[in-house]
Amino acid sequence: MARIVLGLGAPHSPNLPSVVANNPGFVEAGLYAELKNALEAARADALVIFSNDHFNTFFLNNFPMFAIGAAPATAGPNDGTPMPRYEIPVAEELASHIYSTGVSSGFDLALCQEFDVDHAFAVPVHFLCAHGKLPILPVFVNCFASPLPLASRAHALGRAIGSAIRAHEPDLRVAVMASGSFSLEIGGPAIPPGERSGVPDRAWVARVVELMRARRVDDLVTEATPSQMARAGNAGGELLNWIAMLGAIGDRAPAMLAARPHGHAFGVWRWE
Amino acid sequence: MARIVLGLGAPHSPNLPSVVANNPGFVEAGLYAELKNALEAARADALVIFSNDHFNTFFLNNFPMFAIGAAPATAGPNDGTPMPRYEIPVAEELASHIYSTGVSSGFDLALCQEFDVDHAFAVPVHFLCAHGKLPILPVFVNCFASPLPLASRAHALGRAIGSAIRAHEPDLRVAVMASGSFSLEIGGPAIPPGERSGVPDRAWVARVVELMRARRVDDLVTEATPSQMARAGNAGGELLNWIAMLGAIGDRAPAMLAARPHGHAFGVWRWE
Amino acid sequence: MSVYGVNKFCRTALHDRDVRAQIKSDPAAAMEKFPLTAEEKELLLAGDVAALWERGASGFLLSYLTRWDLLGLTVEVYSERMRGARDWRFPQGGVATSGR
Amino acid sequence: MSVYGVNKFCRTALHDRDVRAQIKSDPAAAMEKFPLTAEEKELLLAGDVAALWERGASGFLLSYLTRWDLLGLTVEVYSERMRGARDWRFPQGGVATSGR
Ligand SMILES: [Fe+3]
Ligand SMILES: [Fe+3]
Repeated sequence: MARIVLGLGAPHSPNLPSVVANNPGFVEAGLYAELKNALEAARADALVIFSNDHFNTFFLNNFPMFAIGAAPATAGPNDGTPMPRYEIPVAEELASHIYSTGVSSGFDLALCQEFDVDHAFAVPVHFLCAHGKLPILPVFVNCFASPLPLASRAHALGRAIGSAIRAHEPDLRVAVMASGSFSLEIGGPAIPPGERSGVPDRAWVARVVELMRARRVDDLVTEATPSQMARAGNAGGELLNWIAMLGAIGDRAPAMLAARPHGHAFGVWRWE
Repeated sequence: MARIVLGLGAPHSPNLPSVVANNPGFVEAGLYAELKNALEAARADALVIFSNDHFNTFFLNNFPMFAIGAAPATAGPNDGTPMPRYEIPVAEELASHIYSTGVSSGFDLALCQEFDVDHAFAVPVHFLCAHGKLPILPVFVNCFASPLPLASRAHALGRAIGSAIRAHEPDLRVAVMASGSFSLEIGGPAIPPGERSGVPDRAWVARVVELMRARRVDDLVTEATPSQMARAGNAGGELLNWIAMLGAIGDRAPAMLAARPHGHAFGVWRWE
Repeated sequence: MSVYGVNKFCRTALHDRDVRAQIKSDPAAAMEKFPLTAEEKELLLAGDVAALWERGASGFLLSYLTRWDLLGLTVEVYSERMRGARDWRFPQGGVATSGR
Repeated sequence: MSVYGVNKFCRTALHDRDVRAQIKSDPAAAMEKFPLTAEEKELLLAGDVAALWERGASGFLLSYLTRWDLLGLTVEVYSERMRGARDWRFPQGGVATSGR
């Protein structure tokens, strides 16, 4: 049977690849390297990534709440992010299993058998598995098109995906990752003067980190109300990716969790 | 507050408009006329239609399990069905309310703010409200892309939509309709010799009608297993539209329910 | 991309009149636009709808091809061949992928 | 189609280089391709991003326009205007439609 061997969390800011390329000593470079080492040490056969499209793969003509990418491969970024373009293998069989199991557990998932991805998936791939040998499994969580899924629902989806992985027959080692910000406003009224984006709720970032460190995921789910996430900025819903990831790996404390001043954090959950 | 004033059920076979045009005395013509009379008598302000796309509005690159059409208008058919083309007003505000309420009740709905529709919606509009004065509200249920939603989930969605309608502030009269077959195989191995489609499970059609007449919706939900619906043909999942509609209108007996030899039925639920 | 490519081919035949015309005039060239395996191309060219269905393609979508007798598939030919599919009693629903 | 049309306009500016060029050269003509109300066209032409946001358009999508200084929206201009939006504390989520 398959099992989950690692949990990861990281940002996907579209400027990170070029910033790190120009400043190899940048703190984010070291943190992403730490995650990459953890992923390689875990000898994972597949990497499930909970992340969110930014109106690039999908648009409001058919915007899914939760979607599973179940194709042989994907590619990205599809949104002009300044970074290399990757062809990325997808763990299609595991994705199909997760999709079917999720539907039979009452999750109303959209099925994506042909798709490309934006920086939300391409940036993590760039830093963690640019070699193209690790199949990913994209789980798209709606973090942008109002109304967002409830935190309790995102957490339940993560739990269901965790169970589905553990019920998958092939003896796979699966890593699970979340990507996204805890507090970030892009282009909305809460941006700072002269800027296109900013971090409107640093206290919430600290609170999220505190609750994750203390393994108080239930409290995090309770406190991540629609109004709190909105207060954290129009990208504040990206926390839902982390909440889903925590549902998948279960009740564990992070081995490392580093908040950064940009409203996001890096984390590693490890138990072997 | 809004309330539900009528339930309807009917097929959407793409040949019906031309068959009826050429044979005004056709039984289906009379049955659709009966539904039209019931709809006009109910003085509805909006018509919610539970029906299913046939890979025309959506495809497997992003196929939603349940989707709500929330645009000012739609148009169809988009699939070459031989019939007039309609511009159809959509009850956008009610649709947005149903969407938001559904999401906050834990349904993972896709949002469609620009879309056209295939014969599944255009045929009912042709027979019931071709005048273009009644806004519809399309609820897309996945009845074709395997795996389908569970019958219990479709029923729960209908219940949630019924509650959302009853919690909508404007004093609207809302009719609710299901469209689709109970048993139909199109292009799969269960078709008859020399034909492109057929009805593989007439006993199931009779059973569905019996349970609906007896108001045994819970038994219908229990008996409409994935394997039973598959046995009823590759369009047998269209029963899910009826199950969702019954969830919306609540526990009621039909005033009229007429099964036809083509694997489908016409029904009217009325209580005023 | 397997199976998905077959479904997409059939769906595009319905929705895109240019692709449909090319399937009539030069089916092998038309197939190059779709993510089809070599085996799928062969089966499509042979009109072997039963074998495609057995691999997971949608019968509903395959039967679009009969609307214009594409790939030699009149309704009569289609029906006879599809009825010959094996092991089809009560198929149930996983996702149809390359692996099915 | 309102609001949706504004969001689509901004998204297409990112994804379609031809539309983007036309927004630069002849913004009014470019807008004809989108389901925009007369008021929305005026507000877009005026670069009044705060008013568009107040009507329900996505700030995230509107801010794409600054990437190419479209409609006069440098980051500085955009920021100053958007920060002037009214009644924006903690907006919460219904669907943004014409009615919002
Ligand atoms: Fe993001
Ligand atoms: Fe149908």
